Amino acid sequence: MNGIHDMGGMHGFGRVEVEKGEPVFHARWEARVFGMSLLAGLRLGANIDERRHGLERLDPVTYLRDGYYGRWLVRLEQSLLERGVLRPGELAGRLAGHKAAATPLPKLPAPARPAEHPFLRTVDRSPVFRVGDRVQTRNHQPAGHTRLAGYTRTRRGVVARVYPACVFPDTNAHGQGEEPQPVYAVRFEGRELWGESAEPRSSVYFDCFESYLEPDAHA
Amino acid sequence: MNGIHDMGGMHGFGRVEVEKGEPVFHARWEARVFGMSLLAGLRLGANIDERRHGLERLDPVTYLRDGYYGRWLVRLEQSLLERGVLRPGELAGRLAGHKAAATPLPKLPAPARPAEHPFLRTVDRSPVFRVGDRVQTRNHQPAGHTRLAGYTRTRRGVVARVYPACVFPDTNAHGQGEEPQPVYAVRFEGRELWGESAEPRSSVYFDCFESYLEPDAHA
Amino acid sequence: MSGADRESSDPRDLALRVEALEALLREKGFLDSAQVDAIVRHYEEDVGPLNGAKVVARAWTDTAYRRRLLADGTAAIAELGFGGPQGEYMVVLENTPTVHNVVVCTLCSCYPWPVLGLPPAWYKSPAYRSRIVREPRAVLREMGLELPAEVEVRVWDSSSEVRYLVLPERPAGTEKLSEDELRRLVTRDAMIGVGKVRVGSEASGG
Amino acid sequence: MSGADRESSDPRDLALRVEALEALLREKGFLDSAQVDAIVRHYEEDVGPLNGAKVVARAWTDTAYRRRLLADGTAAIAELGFGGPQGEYMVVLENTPTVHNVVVCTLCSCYPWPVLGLPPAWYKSPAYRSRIVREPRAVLREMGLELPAEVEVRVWDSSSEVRYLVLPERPAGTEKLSEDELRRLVTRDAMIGVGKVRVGSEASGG
Repeated sequence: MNGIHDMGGMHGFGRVEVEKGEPVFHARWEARVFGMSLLAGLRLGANIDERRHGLERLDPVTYLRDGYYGRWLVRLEQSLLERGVLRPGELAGRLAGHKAAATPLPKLPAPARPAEHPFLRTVDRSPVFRVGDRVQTRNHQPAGHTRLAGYTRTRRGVVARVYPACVFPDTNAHGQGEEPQPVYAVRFEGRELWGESAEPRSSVYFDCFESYLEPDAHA
Repeated sequence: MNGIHDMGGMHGFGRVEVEKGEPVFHARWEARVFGMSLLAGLRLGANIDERRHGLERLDPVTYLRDGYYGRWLVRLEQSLLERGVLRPGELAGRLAGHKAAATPLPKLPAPARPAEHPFLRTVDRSPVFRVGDRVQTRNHQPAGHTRLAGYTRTRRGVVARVYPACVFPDTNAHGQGEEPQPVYAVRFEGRELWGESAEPRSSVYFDCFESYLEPDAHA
Repeated sequence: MSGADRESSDPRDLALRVEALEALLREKGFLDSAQVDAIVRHYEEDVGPLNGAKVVARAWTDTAYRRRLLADGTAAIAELGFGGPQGEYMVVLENTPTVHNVVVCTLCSCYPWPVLGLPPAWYKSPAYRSRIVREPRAVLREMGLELPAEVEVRVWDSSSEVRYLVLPERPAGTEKLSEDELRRLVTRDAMIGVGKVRVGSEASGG
Repeated sequence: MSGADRESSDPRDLALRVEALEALLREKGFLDSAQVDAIVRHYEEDVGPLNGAKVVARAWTDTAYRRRLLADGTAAIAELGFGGPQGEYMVVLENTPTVHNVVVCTLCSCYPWPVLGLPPAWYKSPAYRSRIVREPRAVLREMGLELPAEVEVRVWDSSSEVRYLVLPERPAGTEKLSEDELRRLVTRDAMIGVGKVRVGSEASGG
């Protein structure tokens, strides 16, 4: 999806502010949200692509306003609601001081047996592209999850590295299977991405799933 | 600039909500901001491109959160501060209940004599493109103001209408002259803009200043 | 530029802030509240979709006017007395049984004020601005207009100072109506292109 | 999904909300607060840029290890005992006098946890995510690193599950230092690529 999370190349977010001290967590609640999210992920069995897509679907003001762990909190509540672990209104009731006991847990599916590797898969075909191949990214802009960023769409580049086959986020986020496929680090020249506004001698290496690519028609 | 205002084609903003009644203004403050903004524009002589750019430069959360007239209010305050009509802290002081008299107005330049037309200009050359010409938009993404939307950048289309020469927003917003040039309504097929996710039999007509265009290299 | 110094977008705070701002500007002699009143009254009372409806009804009943309107929107609209800010270069788009036009401004919220008044909230919303260019049929369907698959949909993004007005199709069964009666059928939504003119549904706000 | 039902992002409200949420989940038997404690402690105390610094110092002092590290980052990093979530496929990028690498994740905030710990706030900020790909030299300059014009800058956007670690240049004048002394020079920023390793500036948080 072309969401607010897809912010590579956007203007308007000001300077990069480096804070003093840089604590791992800025408040206890951030740490608890982090820990609870990891546990809930294991217990509920949501895959990482589903979880990333959960963040992308936050409304844009929430996404920008709430910060990293604030977004995790919204997503955590949402996934607990979706699986029935939390009942609608249950948390609000607690916050309003109601003394009702916590509702019992629904029957949760047994955690799936973890795959041998979280995302690497063996496929019985060779990668379509090789290092040095000129490629272009497709005009791929689904309403659902994708890891092809807007700023790299329909751009021309050169394959710099070939990685093993990985689970494909675009399908895996939507329960449509793993569709494992090779991933390529593709080098895009700054000029190709940003036109005349590009800085000299700059490039971006972007990891592209094979489905995102086609041969460069004009190379 | 690739700002939050450049939202054509974005996902994640939900359904189009049509309200009941649809008042012109939803509160007295909206009406006052509208009226004051029009008057301030006349009095301060800011051109429409500068004023639009003032909205684009709002930080993205403010832009999304404050709504149309909320954005106008931030811009109005900002332009009054920039011209010295408001002093820093003066409005906050009033709101905090301070009784200080309003500071006197700075010397404001006399309003410029209005041009014969707000944006049409006579130029002594013919348009480069004609109806039916295949064109493509440049990879034009300046940090400053532009009216080439991100979703139409580097896309191929056909000139549908040729309009007279108009003031060029990209320069006019920055005090860099009017650079008048023809404007073209260019037809872009949905498929060209949105790839496979496009709806059938849909197209977008986008008004392109001549500088945004070049002949379609692959037509 | 940042809005960070104003932390609240609470309507009550905004009302107080705007009141204080106007008082300051008045005391400074920068503006006269009566001038603000006059502008507000003009856009609340004098300008609105009724102007556009007059243009449309005339075009439906006067072939020569229709021709002039499609050839030079600004001049033909001026014949009826309408023009001014945000309407200085008008282009009229004709809907037909095979082509449906709809208007947006994705980059801000440009809109032909002299013929339609100030834009409704949904026209200015991120949802409309972001979606109508990408999925016009889906958005129109949500807004109550189902376009047949064979109809071509053209979205006009008002990215220059050109302002667009849609000339809707005259509905069947209105052959006997007067220009005045026709005018009352024409809705604002039909002139933006998110609706059609229908017999029996008198124009209200939408 | 929407965050609209939670109107406040006030830190005090968030603290109360998260406390209530954890209590509910504990009462339901969904989680054990001790497990949460353990995860938090692990990422606050056990995992951090010191791990990455060990990898870098080893690569600076052991040519065969450096070769293995650049050929198969995951395996070479595992030799030192590091691995796990967000570090399951590691690629190490070598900075040289002519090529400077810097890492980002524009789409979320992917980061190699096992070698660098959890990311700092600026790495997760819209400013860094949006700008480093478009204007890396300007961002690095703001962060205190002026790259000579003749140095090529490569930005690696972590859009897949591959995680990148920058192997910074070993600074001149460190020939006599031990691996342990070198390790203490290596900063997290240098391993992201927004800084260089310098003699005399011991690694702190940044």
